[in-house]
Amino acid sequence: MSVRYYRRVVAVGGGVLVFFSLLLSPSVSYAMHISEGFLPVQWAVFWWLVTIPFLVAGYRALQKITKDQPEVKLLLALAAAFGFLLSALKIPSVTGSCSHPTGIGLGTILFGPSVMSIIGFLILVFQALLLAHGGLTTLGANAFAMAIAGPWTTYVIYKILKRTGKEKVAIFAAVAGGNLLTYLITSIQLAIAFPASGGGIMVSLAKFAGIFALTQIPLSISEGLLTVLVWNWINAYAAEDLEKLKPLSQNR
Amino acid sequence: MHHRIDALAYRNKLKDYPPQQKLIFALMLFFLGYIAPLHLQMVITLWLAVWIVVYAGIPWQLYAQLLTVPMFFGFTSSLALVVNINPPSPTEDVLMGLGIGPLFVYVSLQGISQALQAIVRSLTITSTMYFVLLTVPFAQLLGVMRQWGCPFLITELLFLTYRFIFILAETTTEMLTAQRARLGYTNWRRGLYSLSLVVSQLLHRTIENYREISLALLSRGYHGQLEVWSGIKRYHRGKRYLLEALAGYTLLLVATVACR
Amino acid sequence: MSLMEFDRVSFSYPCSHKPAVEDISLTFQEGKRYALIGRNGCGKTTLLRLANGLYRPQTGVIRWCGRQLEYNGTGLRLLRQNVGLVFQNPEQQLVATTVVEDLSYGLCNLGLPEGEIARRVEETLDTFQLREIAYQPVNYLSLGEKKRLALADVMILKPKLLLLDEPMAYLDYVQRAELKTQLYKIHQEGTTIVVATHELDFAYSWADEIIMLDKGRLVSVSF
Amino acid sequence: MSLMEFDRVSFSYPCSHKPAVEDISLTFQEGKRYALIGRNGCGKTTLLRLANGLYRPQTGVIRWCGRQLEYNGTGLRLLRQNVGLVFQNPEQQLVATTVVEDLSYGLCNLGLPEGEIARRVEETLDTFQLREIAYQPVNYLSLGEKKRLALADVMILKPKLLLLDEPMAYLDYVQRAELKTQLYKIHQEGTTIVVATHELDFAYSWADEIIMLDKGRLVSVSF
Repeated sequence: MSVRYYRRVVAVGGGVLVFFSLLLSPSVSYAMHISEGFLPVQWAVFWWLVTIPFLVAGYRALQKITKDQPEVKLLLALAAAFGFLLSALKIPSVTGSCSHPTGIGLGTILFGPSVMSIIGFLILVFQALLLAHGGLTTLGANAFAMAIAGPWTTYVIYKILKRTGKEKVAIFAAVAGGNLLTYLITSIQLAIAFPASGGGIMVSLAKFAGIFALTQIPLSISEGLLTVLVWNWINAYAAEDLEKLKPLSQNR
Repeated sequence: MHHRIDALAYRNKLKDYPPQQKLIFALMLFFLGYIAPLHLQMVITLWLAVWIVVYAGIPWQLYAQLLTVPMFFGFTSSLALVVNINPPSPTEDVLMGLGIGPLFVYVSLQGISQALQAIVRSLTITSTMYFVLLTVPFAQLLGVMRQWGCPFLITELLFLTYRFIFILAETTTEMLTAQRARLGYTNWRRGLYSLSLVVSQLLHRTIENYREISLALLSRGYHGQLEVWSGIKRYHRGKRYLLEALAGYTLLLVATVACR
Repeated sequence: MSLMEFDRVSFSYPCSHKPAVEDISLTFQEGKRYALIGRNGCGKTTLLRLANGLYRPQTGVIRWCGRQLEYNGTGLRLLRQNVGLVFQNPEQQLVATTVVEDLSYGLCNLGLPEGEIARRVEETLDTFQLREIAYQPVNYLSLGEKKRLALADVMILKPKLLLLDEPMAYLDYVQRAELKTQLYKIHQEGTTIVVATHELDFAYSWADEIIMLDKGRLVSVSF
Repeated sequence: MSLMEFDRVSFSYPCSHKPAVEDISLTFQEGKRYALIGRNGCGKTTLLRLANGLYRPQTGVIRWCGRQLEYNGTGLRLLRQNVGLVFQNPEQQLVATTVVEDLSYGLCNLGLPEGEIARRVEETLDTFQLREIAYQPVNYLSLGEKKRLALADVMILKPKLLLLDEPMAYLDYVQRAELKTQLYKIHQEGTTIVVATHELDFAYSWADEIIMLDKGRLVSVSF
């Protein structure tokens, strides 16, 4: 379509959108969910295709576990509810603003990355259903960033750093690192869907990563700290609770 | 906590119309929303707003607030699309620009068109999703999923998670309120500490609920699968909305094809 | 006729030093109303859960209609068809999405045919005045409605012995009066009822027998 | 002297058709005891939370010591130092790890010096008989202890106005009697008390004034 066509539509459409966004206060930013319909269709489909094998594998594993231990389903659903609520909390950020934690880091440390992928997917579905964050067409892309890349990064960093014996440092780094990688992946997803006219994907990535860094880096630090505090508490007062979570976490 | 969408859905004025029809309508609109040109996408968005606000009776203030979710994301990421650095060659792409040292920062026409496309599409598709979320209560959605052959394990997990979210949400809100009553969020450090207590207690409470809920299920004969009977809910047979949906959709589809 | 019999039953929770109930012997006779009283932590809830087969006594024996309880699939299934337990906190008992679904849950577990499920659900909707909220999500019910539903959930299985754990808790005076009427009706129709409660007035005015526990032990049974 | 005044206050929860409390005007006088009665859902809890600044009325004004409440950091801080609220369910109020930490939570939030915190915690441990369980994790306390701690948590901040939401709920008769003694003492030491309760007997025998709500509206104030 011609440039002139857009010049006209920009004036009208842009005006309407700006008016509405000024009229209504913006909501608190959610952890980097690409909103429904934002990705061009080919990319929405692409990310679904990337995610599906992981989901199928997770589903198969789950089927096997729940056949022997049906109560694992309850625990899994409760863990998903817990993760959902965690991600709906407002975490005070170092910069003074508020944002929502992802909750993926704590979950990964408690349940392991493969179970957390299933839980993460459930959480994303309910964030779309109950909070309208994210969406169904972009669920593939969001799930890849948050429920697959995030947990595995957290897990790898945690396993490596745990060997140094500094558990708190390991947890902080794992959670913050997992968060940062999630945000980086989302930026990449946006960059390849929308390459810059001058410079292509790399320039575009730099721009997306730059903008979201403003909220995501402080959030990663806050969530890392929060998780360390929670971990301390669990170890001091809830060792028994961890036992109860065994049916889920033993399947890591 | 904000379960507004769910609360609105179970009281919406279209809840007694067959959910299958609404879902098929939405699926068709998802498809159309992707292929329609910009101005028709705007028409779809407006049409859906009529469905949601007028027919389903969702308060317009709340609906507008919901629409800020995709807009907020859209505008933030548009910044990255619209502002560009150093055009490859002096092109038509530059709407206006500014030289800073060796850099030339400019507003890109192509970026604007990309952003506009993405935002408008996002609004259209999001409206379609909102149509489903706001007019089909969760129980009906699950019912249709079962009917359409979704694996039992998946519907079961969705069903359980949904209920548990509400059980734990109440606890969470109460704990946060109780902390505010004792001045828990006066500064960042105390705020983070308070929040860590909520998360920890929530985990503990999750485990406690697990114990009690499994007992309660056992007591009513749980045997590994959560089966329920959803009743025979009679849906409206009125044709008025069906006609509007079909007529409107055909019109939009024809217009889309004509534009291409 | 003796419906259920506890014979020197003791039970301790894992990781606990002292038994939650200790050396309890008592009998629930068919058609009677029992009130279980005692301080918080005296073992009331544990006793009810033992009676429902949710916990298994470490020593002693529980008998249902004269036959010793078997803690396997069939035995427990039989027991739970006949013994219904209403939990103190309805939140944890209600699990399904809508009222109708929640009512049908226990029936589905019994594997009844759909027609029979539909018939019983319809009937219960009327008996417990749930008709108007039949298709509402349980999440948005008021506390009184949740309590009513929790009781209906159990009564739909037509138990011979109904156990209630603190049914008055959280209710206001009007709701309490309604509950009393309901219990009265249920008893009239032949169900044996055991209520664990703090409300001494209610216990003394309503029950045929008062069972008093203290620190897990039976202290008195009065008529 | 009038401590707190509600002047035609209305409040609705978001997404609700009808107001939770509507057009309420009343005054809490210093040194008096108030009982707030009414059915479940009549607005008792909402009223107490409005008084603690947790909700902000949509219309009408709340005054503390004659001055209109300001809903900002300083205003709310001042209010919550002076108005303590004990929640119905102690499970949801106790947040910290051990009894001592839970007691100090509010004091730490006020940013008091450590010596002062230690002094007040020590004092409260005695007043509320918590000395023996001082270093126990709150999750392992019995219900009675939790309730006692929840009250102590609030009293340690030395509020002028103490609000209690269903303090008798979940308690057995011995615990109820103990609570009554405690409330008697607290009132003797000069604290104004408002209790929302279902226990009419208690309300009528204890309170100086009975405030009755129905569907969010004030129906009567009796002496």
